[in-house]
Amino acid sequence: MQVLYFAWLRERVGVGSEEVDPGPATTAAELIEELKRRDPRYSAAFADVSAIRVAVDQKMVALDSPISEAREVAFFPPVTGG
Amino acid sequence: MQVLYFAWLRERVGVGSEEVDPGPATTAAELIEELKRRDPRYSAAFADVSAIRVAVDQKMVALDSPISEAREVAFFPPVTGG
Amino acid sequence: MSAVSVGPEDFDIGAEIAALTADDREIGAVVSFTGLVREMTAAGALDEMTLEHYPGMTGAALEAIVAEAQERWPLSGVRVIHRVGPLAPGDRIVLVLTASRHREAAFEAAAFLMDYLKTRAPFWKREAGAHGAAWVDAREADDAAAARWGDDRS
Amino acid sequence: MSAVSVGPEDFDIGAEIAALTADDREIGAVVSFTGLVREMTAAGALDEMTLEHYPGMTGAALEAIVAEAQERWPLSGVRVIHRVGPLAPGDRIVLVLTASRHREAAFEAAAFLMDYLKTRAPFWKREAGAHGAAWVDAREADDAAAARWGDDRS
Repeated sequence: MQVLYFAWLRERVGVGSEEVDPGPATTAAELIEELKRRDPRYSAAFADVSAIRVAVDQKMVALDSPISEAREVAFFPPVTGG
Repeated sequence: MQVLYFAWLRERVGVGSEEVDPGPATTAAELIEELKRRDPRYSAAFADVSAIRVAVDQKMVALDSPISEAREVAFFPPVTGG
Repeated sequence: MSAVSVGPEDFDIGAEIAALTADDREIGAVVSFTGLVREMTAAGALDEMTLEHYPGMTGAALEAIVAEAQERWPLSGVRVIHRVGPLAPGDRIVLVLTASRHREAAFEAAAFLMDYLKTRAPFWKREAGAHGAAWVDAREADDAAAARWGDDRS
Repeated sequence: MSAVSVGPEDFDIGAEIAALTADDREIGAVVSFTGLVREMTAAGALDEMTLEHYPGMTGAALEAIVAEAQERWPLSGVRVIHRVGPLAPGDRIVLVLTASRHREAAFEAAAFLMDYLKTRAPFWKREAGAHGAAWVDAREADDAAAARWGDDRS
Protein backbone atom coordinates (compact mmCIF):
# COMPACT_ATOMS: atom_id res chain seq x y z
CA MET A 1 0.00 0.00 0.00
CA GLN A 2 0.98 3.64 -0.40
CA VAL A 3 1.78 5.34 2.92
CA LEU A 4 1.86 9.15 3.12
CA TYR A 5 3.29 11.49 5.77
CA PHE A 6 2.56 15.19 6.26
CA ALA A 7 3.99 18.17 8.17
CA TRP A 8 6.52 17.31 10.89
CA LEU A 9 5.80 13.62 10.47
CA ARG A 10 6.99 13.87 6.86
CA GLU A 11 10.11 15.71 7.99
CA ARG A 12 10.93 13.11 10.65
CA VAL A 13 10.27 10.09 8.43
CA GLY A 14 12.25 11.78 5.67
CA VAL A 15 9.85 11.09 2.78
CA GLY A 16 6.38 12.30 1.80
CA SER A 17 5.20 8.91 0.58
CA GLU A 18 6.46 5.37 0.11
CA GLU A 19 5.23 1.94 -0.87
CA VAL A 20 4.91 -0.20 2.29
CA ASP A 21 4.17 -3.89 2.80
CA PRO A 22 2.08 -3.82 5.98
CA GLY A 23 3.22 -7.31 6.94
CA PRO A 24 1.05 -8.64 9.78
CA ALA A 25 -0.49 -5.22 10.56
CA THR A 26 -4.27 -5.12 10.09
CA THR A 27 -5.05 -1.68 11.64
CA ALA A 28 -3.44 1.76 11.34
CA ALA A 29 -2.16 1.48 14.93
CA GLU A 30 -0.57 -1.91 14.16
CA LEU A 31 1.02 -0.45 11.02
CA ILE A 32 2.66 2.22 13.18
CA GLU A 33 4.07 -0.46 15.49
CA GLU A 34 5.28 -2.47 12.50
CA LEU A 35 7.05 0.60 11.03
CA LYS A 36 8.66 1.40 14.38
CA ARG A 37 10.10 -2.15 14.48
CA ARG A 38 11.63 -1.71 11.04
CA ASP A 39 13.57 1.54 11.42
CA PRO A 40 14.47 4.03 14.19
CA ARG A 41 13.28 6.92 11.96
CA TYR A 42 9.73 5.71 12.53
CA SER A 43 10.30 5.26 16.26
CA ALA A 44 11.27 8.93 16.45
CA ALA A 45 8.45 10.12 14.19
CA PHE A 46 5.75 8.07 15.92
CA ALA A 47 7.11 8.45 19.49
CA ASP A 48 3.89 10.13 20.70
CA VAL A 49 0.99 8.27 19.09
CA SER A 50 -1.54 10.59 20.75
CA ALA A 51 -0.27 13.32 18.38
CA ILE A 52 -0.91 11.19 15.27
CA ARG A 53 -4.00 11.26 13.07
CA VAL A 54 -4.69 8.87 10.22
CA ALA A 55 -6.66 8.82 6.98
CA VAL A 56 -7.40 5.55 5.20
CA ASP A 57 -8.13 5.96 1.50
CA GLN A 58 -8.39 9.72 2.07
CA LYS A 59 -10.94 9.61 4.89
CA MET A 60 -9.99 10.50 8.46
CA VAL A 61 -10.57 7.50 10.74
CA ALA A 62 -9.60 6.27 14.20
CA LEU A 63 -6.19 4.66 14.70
CA ASP A 64 -7.76 1.25 15.34
CA SER A 65 -9.48 1.26 11.93
CA PRO A 66 -8.73 -1.64 9.57
CA ILE A 67 -6.26 -1.15 6.73
CA SER A 68 -6.40 -4.58 5.12
CA GLU A 69 -8.33 -3.30 2.08
CA ALA A 70 -6.59 0.09 1.97
CA ARG A 71 -4.77 1.42 -1.08
CA GLU A 72 -3.56 4.56 0.70
CA VAL A 73 -2.84 5.24 4.38
CA ALA A 74 -1.80 8.76 5.47
CA PHE A 75 -0.32 9.74 8.84
CA PHE A 76 -0.18 13.37 10.02
CA PRO A 77 -0.39 15.63 13.09
CA PRO A 78 -3.71 17.28 14.07
CA VAL A 79 -4.73 19.66 11.28
CA THR A 80 -4.11 23.41 11.62
CA GLY A 81 -5.63 25.02 8.52
CA GLY A 82 -8.07 27.88 8.22
CA MET B 1 -40.88 71.19 22.06
CA GLN B 2 -40.26 69.65 18.66
CA VAL B 3 -42.24 66.44 18.07
CA LEU B 4 -41.21 64.08 15.25
CA TYR B 5 -43.08 61.18 13.63
CA PHE B 6 -41.65 58.39 11.46
CA ALA B 7 -42.88 55.67 9.09
CA TRP B 8 -46.63 54.95 9.23
CA LEU B 9 -47.00 57.21 12.25
CA ARG B 10 -45.75 60.11 10.13
CA GLU B 11 -48.20 59.19 7.37
CA ARG B 12 -51.17 59.01 9.77
CA VAL B 13 -50.34 62.22 11.61
CA GLY B 14 -49.74 63.92 8.29
CA VAL B 15 -46.48 65.72 9.15
CA GLY B 16 -42.91 64.61 9.91
CA SER B 17 -42.37 67.15 12.65
CA GLU B 18 -44.16 69.98 14.42
CA GLU B 19 -43.76 72.36 17.34
CA VAL B 20 -45.97 71.16 20.22
CA ASP B 21 -46.84 72.73 23.56
CA PRO B 22 -47.06 69.65 25.81
CA GLY B 23 -49.57 71.36 28.10
CA PRO B 24 -49.95 69.34 31.31
CA ALA B 25 -48.16 66.25 29.89
CA THR B 26 -45.01 65.33 31.81
CA THR B 27 -44.24 61.91 30.23
CA ALA B 28 -44.21 60.63 26.66
CA ALA B 29 -47.29 58.52 27.36
CA GLU B 30 -49.14 61.59 28.71
CA LEU B 31 -48.10 63.57 25.64
CA ILE B 32 -49.72 60.91 23.46
CA GLU B 33 -52.97 61.22 25.45
CA GLU B 34 -52.79 65.01 25.23
CA LEU B 35 -52.33 64.87 21.42
CA LYS B 36 -55.24 62.42 21.08
CA ARG B 37 -57.49 64.88 22.94
CA ARG B 38 -56.56 67.67 20.53
CA ASP B 39 -57.22 66.08 17.14
CA PRO B 40 -58.70 62.84 15.75
CA ARG B 41 -55.63 62.43 13.50
CA TYR B 42 -53.64 61.58 16.62
CA SER B 43 -56.34 59.26 17.93
CA ALA B 44 -56.02 57.26 14.69
CA ALA B 45 -52.22 57.38 14.65
CA PHE B 46 -51.81 56.40 18.29
CA ALA B 47 -54.76 53.97 18.49
CA ASP B 48 -52.50 51.07 19.48
CA VAL B 49 -49.95 52.44 21.94
CA SER B 50 -48.27 49.03 22.24
CA ALA B 51 -47.01 49.59 18.66
CA ILE B 52 -45.42 52.94 19.52
CA ARG B 53 -41.78 53.56 20.48
CA VAL B 54 -40.39 56.87 21.67
CA ALA B 55 -37.06 58.68 21.69
CA VAL B 56 -36.50 61.70 23.94
CA ASP B 57 -33.70 63.98 22.77
CA GLN B 58 -32.64 61.26 20.32
CA LYS B 59 -32.37 58.41 22.82
CA MET B 60 -34.85 55.53 22.85
CA VAL B 61 -36.66 55.42 26.19
CA ALA B 62 -39.76 53.88 27.78
CA LEU B 63 -43.13 55.54 27.19
CA ASP B 64 -43.38 56.57 30.86
CA SER B 65 -40.13 58.56 30.64
CA PRO B 66 -40.25 62.26 31.57
CA ILE B 67 -40.34 64.87 28.80
CA SER B 68 -40.39 68.06 30.89
CA GLU B 69 -36.79 68.94 29.97
CA ALA B 70 -37.00 67.58 26.42
CA ARG B 71 -36.21 69.64 23.34
CA GLU B 72 -37.17 66.84 20.92
CA VAL B 73 -39.60 63.92 21.28
CA ALA B 74 -39.91 61.37 18.45
CA PHE B 75 -42.64 58.75 18.04
CA PHE B 76 -42.29 55.79 15.69
CA PRO B 77 -43.17 52.13 15.17
CA PRO B 78 -40.70 49.37 16.18
CA VAL B 79 -37.59 49.74 14.02
CA THR B 80 -37.08 47.47 10.99
CA GLY B 81 -33.66 48.34 9.57
CA GLY B 82 -30.72 46.10 8.73
CA MET C 1 -12.53 57.42 9.02
CA SER C 2 -15.61 57.07 11.21
CA ALA C 3 -16.75 53.52 11.90
CA VAL C 4 -20.30 54.42 10.83
CA SER C 5 -21.79 55.70 7.55
CA VAL C 6 -25.46 56.34 6.75
CA GLY C 7 -26.56 57.54 3.33
CA PRO C 8 -28.04 56.63 -0.04
CA GLU C 9 -24.70 55.55 -1.57
CA ASP C 10 -23.89 51.93 -2.35
CA PHE C 11 -20.70 50.40 -0.87
CA ASP C 12 -17.86 48.17 -2.10
CA ILE C 13 -17.38 45.25 0.31
CA GLY C 14 -13.89 44.37 -0.88
CA ALA C 15 -12.69 47.97 -0.65
CA GLU C 16 -14.18 48.35 2.84
CA ILE C 17 -12.46 45.17 4.07
CA ALA C 18 -9.17 46.32 2.53
CA ALA C 19 -9.47 49.72 4.26
CA LEU C 20 -10.30 48.11 7.62
CA THR C 21 -7.37 45.68 7.56
CA ALA C 22 -4.69 47.82 5.90
CA ASP C 23 -1.50 48.28 7.94
CA ASP C 24 -2.63 45.98 10.75
CA ARG C 25 -0.67 42.71 10.71
CA GLU C 26 -2.28 41.42 13.91
CA ILE C 27 -5.70 40.84 12.39
CA GLY C 28 -6.32 37.13 11.92
CA ALA C 29 -10.06 37.17 11.20
CA VAL C 30 -12.46 39.43 9.32
CA VAL C 31 -16.21 38.80 9.22
CA SER C 32 -18.57 40.67 6.93
CA PHE C 33 -22.34 40.71 6.96
CA THR C 34 -24.18 42.10 3.96
CA GLY C 35 -27.95 42.54 3.95
CA LEU C 36 -29.70 42.51 0.56
CA VAL C 37 -33.21 43.44 -0.60
CA ARG C 38 -35.19 40.24 -1.31
CA GLU C 39 -37.68 40.34 -4.15
CA MET C 40 -40.46 38.18 -2.73
CA THR C 41 -42.39 39.44 0.27
CA ALA C 42 -45.40 37.95 2.04
CA ALA C 43 -47.57 40.38 0.05
CA GLY C 44 -46.06 39.67 -3.38
CA ALA C 45 -43.16 40.71 -5.60
CA LEU C 46 -41.35 43.85 -4.54
CA ASP C 47 -40.64 46.71 -6.94
CA GLU C 48 -39.02 49.06 -4.48
CA MET C 49 -38.00 49.16 -0.84
CA THR C 50 -37.59 52.54 0.82
CA LEU C 51 -35.49 52.97 3.95
CA GLU C 52 -36.60 55.86 6.16
CA HIS C 53 -34.49 56.88 9.15
CA TYR C 54 -34.24 59.46 11.94
CA PRO C 55 -31.32 61.57 10.76
CA GLY C 56 -30.74 63.29 14.10
CA MET C 57 -30.41 59.99 15.91
CA THR C 58 -29.18 57.32 13.48
CA GLY C 59 -25.46 58.09 13.57
CA ALA C 60 -25.29 58.29 17.36
CA ALA C 61 -27.38 55.10 17.77
CA LEU C 62 -25.03 53.16 15.48
CA GLU C 63 -21.95 54.62 17.19
CA ALA C 64 -23.35 53.48 20.56
CA ILE C 65 -23.88 49.94 19.23
CA VAL C 66 -20.34 49.89 17.82
CA ALA C 67 -18.93 51.13 21.15
CA GLU C 68 -20.77 48.38 22.99
CA ALA C 69 -19.38 45.72 20.64
CA GLN C 70 -15.87 47.10 21.17
CA GLU C 71 -16.38 46.87 24.92
CA ARG C 72 -17.54 43.26 24.75
CA TRP C 73 -14.98 41.85 22.27
CA PRO C 74 -11.31 42.57 21.50
CA LEU C 75 -11.82 44.08 18.06
CA SER C 76 -9.11 45.55 15.84
CA GLY C 77 -11.69 47.23 13.64
CA VAL C 78 -15.42 47.71 13.12
CA ARG C 79 -17.32 49.24 10.20
CA VAL C 80 -21.08 49.77 9.79
CA ILE C 81 -22.66 51.15 6.63
CA HIS C 82 -26.44 51.50 6.29
CA ARG C 83 -28.16 52.80 3.21
CA VAL C 84 -31.32 54.93 3.20
CA GLY C 85 -33.77 55.95 0.48
CA PRO C 86 -35.22 53.88 -2.38
CA LEU C 87 -33.66 50.46 -3.14
CA ALA C 88 -34.46 47.72 -5.65
CA PRO C 89 -34.48 43.90 -5.24
CA GLY C 90 -30.90 42.61 -5.03
CA ASP C 91 -29.55 45.94 -3.78
CA ARG C 92 -27.24 46.03 -0.77
CA ILE C 93 -28.85 47.55 2.37
CA VAL C 94 -26.34 47.16 5.16
CA LEU C 95 -22.72 46.16 5.74
CA VAL C 96 -21.19 45.16 9.07
CA LEU C 97 -17.46 44.36 9.27
CA THR C 98 -15.54 43.13 12.29
CA ALA C 99 -11.82 42.39 12.53
CA SER C 100 -10.03 40.65 15.38
CA ARG C 101 -7.07 38.41 16.17
CA HIS C 102 -9.27 35.31 16.32
CA ARG C 103 -12.45 34.26 14.60
CA GLU C 104 -14.66 33.82 17.66
CA ALA C 105 -14.64 37.54 18.51
CA ALA C 106 -15.15 38.58 14.89
CA PHE C 107 -18.11 36.21 14.38
CA GLU C 108 -19.82 37.02 17.66
CA ALA C 109 -19.36 40.78 17.37
CA ALA C 110 -20.76 40.81 13.81
CA ALA C 111 -23.85 38.84 14.88
CA PHE C 112 -24.27 41.11 17.91
CA LEU C 113 -23.98 44.27 15.79
CA MET C 114 -26.66 43.02 13.41
CA ASP C 115 -28.99 41.95 16.24
CA TYR C 116 -28.67 45.32 17.97
CA LEU C 117 -28.86 47.28 14.72
CA LYS C 118 -32.11 45.48 13.86
CA THR C 119 -33.71 46.37 17.19
CA ARG C 120 -32.11 49.69 18.27
CA ALA C 121 -31.21 51.74 15.21
CA PRO C 122 -33.98 54.03 13.91
CA PHE C 123 -34.63 52.68 10.41
CA TRP C 124 -37.97 51.71 8.89
CA LYS C 125 -38.59 49.74 5.69
CA ARG C 126 -41.46 50.38 3.33
CA GLU C 127 -42.15 47.83 0.59
CA ALA C 128 -43.96 48.73 -2.62
CA GLY C 129 -45.12 46.45 -5.45
CA ALA C 130 -48.03 45.75 -7.77
CA HIS C 131 -50.03 44.74 -4.68
CA GLY C 132 -49.60 48.17 -3.07
CA ALA C 133 -47.25 49.52 -0.42
CA ALA C 134 -46.81 48.70 3.27
CA TRP C 135 -44.43 49.34 6.13
CA VAL C 136 -42.55 46.23 7.19
CA ASP C 137 -43.55 44.81 10.59
CA ALA C 138 -40.85 44.23 13.20
CA ARG C 139 -39.91 40.54 13.53
CA GLU C 140 -40.29 38.95 16.95
CA ALA C 141 -37.30 36.79 15.96
CA ASP C 142 -35.17 39.95 15.93
CA ASP C 143 -36.16 40.85 19.49
CA ALA C 144 -35.34 37.30 20.58
CA ALA C 145 -31.98 37.45 18.79
CA ALA C 146 -31.10 40.74 20.49
CA ALA C 147 -32.20 39.44 23.90
CA ARG C 148 -29.65 36.59 23.84
CA TRP C 149 -26.83 39.11 24.40
CA GLY C 150 -28.38 40.24 27.69
CA ASP C 151 -30.32 43.46 27.86
CA ASP C 152 -28.41 46.39 29.29
CA ARG C 153 -30.85 49.12 28.37
CA SER C 154 -31.26 51.32 31.42
CA MET D 1 -18.44 26.76 -10.50
CA SER D 2 -17.49 24.37 -7.72
CA ALA D 3 -18.13 25.57 -4.17
CA VAL D 4 -14.55 24.70 -3.19
CA SER D 5 -11.15 25.94 -4.43
CA VAL D 6 -7.71 25.00 -3.10
CA GLY D 7 -4.54 26.50 -4.54
CA PRO D 8 -1.80 29.09 -4.17
CA GLU D 9 -3.80 31.91 -5.81
CA ASP D 10 -5.12 34.88 -3.84
CA PHE D 11 -8.86 35.69 -4.01
CA ASP D 12 -11.02 38.80 -4.39
CA ILE D 13 -13.67 38.84 -1.65
CA GLY D 14 -15.93 41.37 -3.39
CA ALA D 15 -15.84 39.46 -6.68
CA GLU D 16 -16.57 36.16 -4.91
CA ILE D 17 -19.58 37.65 -3.10
CA ALA D 18 -20.83 39.16 -6.36
CA ALA D 19 -20.53 35.79 -8.12
CA LEU D 20 -22.32 33.96 -5.30
CA THR D 21 -25.27 36.35 -5.17
CA ALA D 22 -25.69 37.18 -8.87
CA ASP D 23 -29.13 36.41 -10.31
CA ASP D 24 -30.60 35.32 -6.98
CA ARG D 25 -33.09 37.90 -5.69
CA GLU D 26 -34.11 35.76 -2.70
CA ILE D 27 -30.81 36.14 -0.85
CA GLY D 28 -31.24 38.48 2.11
CA ALA D 29 -27.98 37.80 3.96
CA VAL D 30 -24.38 37.11 2.99
CA VAL D 31 -21.67 36.37 5.56
CA SER D 32 -17.98 36.22 4.72
CA PHE D 33 -15.12 35.01 6.86
CA THR D 34 -11.58 35.84 5.82
CA GLY D 35 -8.57 34.41 7.64
CA LEU D 36 -5.33 36.40 7.49
CA VAL D 37 -1.72 35.62 8.40
CA ARG D 38 -0.82 37.39 11.67
CA GLU D 39 2.72 38.68 12.03
CA MET D 40 3.34 38.00 15.72
CA THR D 41 3.49 34.42 16.91
CA ALA D 42 4.30 33.04 20.36
CA ALA D 43 7.83 32.40 19.08
CA GLY D 44 8.43 35.86 17.56
CA ALA D 45 7.81 37.82 14.39
CA LEU D 46 6.82 35.77 11.37
CA ASP D 47 8.56 36.10 8.02
CA GLU D 48 6.68 33.38 6.18
CA MET D 49 3.87 30.93 6.78
CA THR D 50 3.68 27.83 4.60
CA LEU D 51 0.44 25.92 4.16
CA GLU D 52 0.92 22.21 3.42
CA HIS D 53 -2.05 20.05 2.50
CA TYR D 54 -3.01 16.53 1.41
CA PRO D 55 -3.88 17.08 -2.24
CA GLY D 56 -5.68 13.76 -2.68
CA MET D 57 -8.02 14.46 0.22
CA THR D 58 -8.39 18.23 0.64
CA GLY D 59 -11.02 18.89 -2.02
CA ALA D 60 -13.25 15.99 -0.95
CA ALA D 61 -12.91 16.91 2.75
CA LEU D 62 -14.00 20.50 2.06
CA GLU D 63 -16.85 19.32 -0.18
CA ALA D 64 -18.07 17.06 2.64
CA ILE D 65 -18.02 19.96 5.10
CA VAL D 66 -19.93 22.15 2.63
CA ALA D 67 -22.49 19.38 2.06
CA GLU D 68 -23.02 19.05 5.80
CA ALA D 69 -23.57 22.81 6.16
CA GLN D 70 -26.10 22.69 3.32
CA GLU D 71 -27.93 19.87 5.07
CA ARG D 72 -28.09 21.76 8.37
CA TRP D 73 -29.07 25.24 7.11
CA PRO D 74 -31.21 26.55 4.21
CA LEU D 75 -28.37 28.07 2.18
CA SER D 76 -28.69 29.72 -1.21
CA GLY D 77 -24.95 29.54 -1.77
CA VAL D 78 -21.67 28.48 -0.18
CA ARG D 79 -18.09 29.16 -1.24
CA VAL D 80 -14.83 27.98 0.36
CA ILE D 81 -11.38 29.02 -0.86
CA HIS D 82 -8.23 27.87 0.91
CA ARG D 83 -4.74 28.88 -0.14
CA VAL D 84 -1.66 26.63 0.06
CA GLY D 85 2.05 27.29 -0.23
CA PRO D 86 4.11 30.18 1.14
CA LEU D 87 2.28 33.25 2.55
CA ALA D 88 3.45 36.49 4.18
CA PRO D 89 2.03 38.42 7.19
CA GLY D 90 -1.21 40.15 6.18
CA ASP D 91 -1.89 37.68 3.36
CA ARG D 92 -5.32 36.10 3.00
CA ILE D 93 -5.41 32.36 3.88
CA VAL D 94 -9.03 31.30 3.69
CA LEU D 95 -12.42 32.59 2.58
CA VAL D 96 -15.80 31.19 3.60
CA LEU D 97 -19.00 32.67 2.14
CA THR D 98 -22.56 31.76 3.02
CA ALA D 99 -25.76 33.19 1.54
CA SER D 100 -29.29 32.64 2.80
CA ARG D 101 -32.69 34.31 3.06
CA HIS D 102 -32.09 35.35 6.68
CA ARG D 103 -29.01 36.23 8.66
CA GLU D 104 -29.23 33.51 11.33
CA ALA D 105 -28.55 30.70 8.84
CA ALA D 106 -25.77 32.63 7.09
CA PHE D 107 -23.98 33.46 10.36
CA GLU D 108 -24.30 29.99 11.87
CA ALA D 109 -23.29 28.16 8.72
CA ALA D 110 -20.20 30.34 8.24
CA ALA D 111 -19.08 29.73 11.84
CA PHE D 112 -19.77 26.01 11.43
CA LEU D 113 -17.79 25.82 8.19
CA MET D 114 -14.78 27.49 9.82
CA ASP D 115 -14.97 25.28 12.92
CA TYR D 116 -15.12 22.11 10.84
CA LEU D 117 -12.52 23.31 8.35
CA LYS D 118 -10.13 24.00 11.25
CA THR D 119 -10.52 20.49 12.66
CA ARG D 120 -11.34 18.25 9.66
CA ALA D 121 -9.61 19.59 6.55
CA PRO D 122 -6.04 18.34 5.97
CA PHE D 123 -3.99 21.55 6.13
CA TRP D 124 -0.88 22.19 8.24
CA LYS D 125 0.76 25.54 8.94
CA ARG D 126 4.51 26.03 9.29
CA GLU D 127 5.76 29.34 10.64
CA ALA D 128 9.26 30.64 9.90
CA GLY D 129 11.03 33.72 11.25
CA ALA D 130 14.34 34.94 12.62
CA HIS D 131 13.79 32.60 15.59
CA GLY D 132 13.62 29.52 13.36
CA ALA D 133 10.76 27.48 11.94
CA ALA D 134 8.07 25.36 13.57
CA TRP D 135 4.84 23.60 12.73
CA VAL D 136 1.81 25.22 14.34
CA ASP D 137 0.20 23.22 17.14
CA ALA D 138 -3.52 22.48 16.93
CA ARG D 139 -5.59 24.68 19.25
CA GLU D 140 -7.75 22.95 21.85
CA ALA D 141 -10.13 25.88 21.41
CA ASP D 142 -10.74 24.73 17.83
CA ASP D 143 -11.73 21.24 18.96
CA ALA D 144 -14.10 22.77 21.52
CA ALA D 145 -15.57 25.07 18.86
CA ALA D 146 -16.18 22.15 16.50
CA ALA D 147 -17.69 20.03 19.29
CA ARG D 148 -20.50 22.53 19.93
CA TRP D 149 -22.15 21.54 16.62
CA GLY D 150 -22.48 17.94 17.80
CA ASP D 151 -20.07 15.31 16.58
CA ASP D 152 -21.41 13.09 13.83
CA ARG D 153 -18.15 11.43 12.90
CA SER D 154 -18.83 7.72 12.57
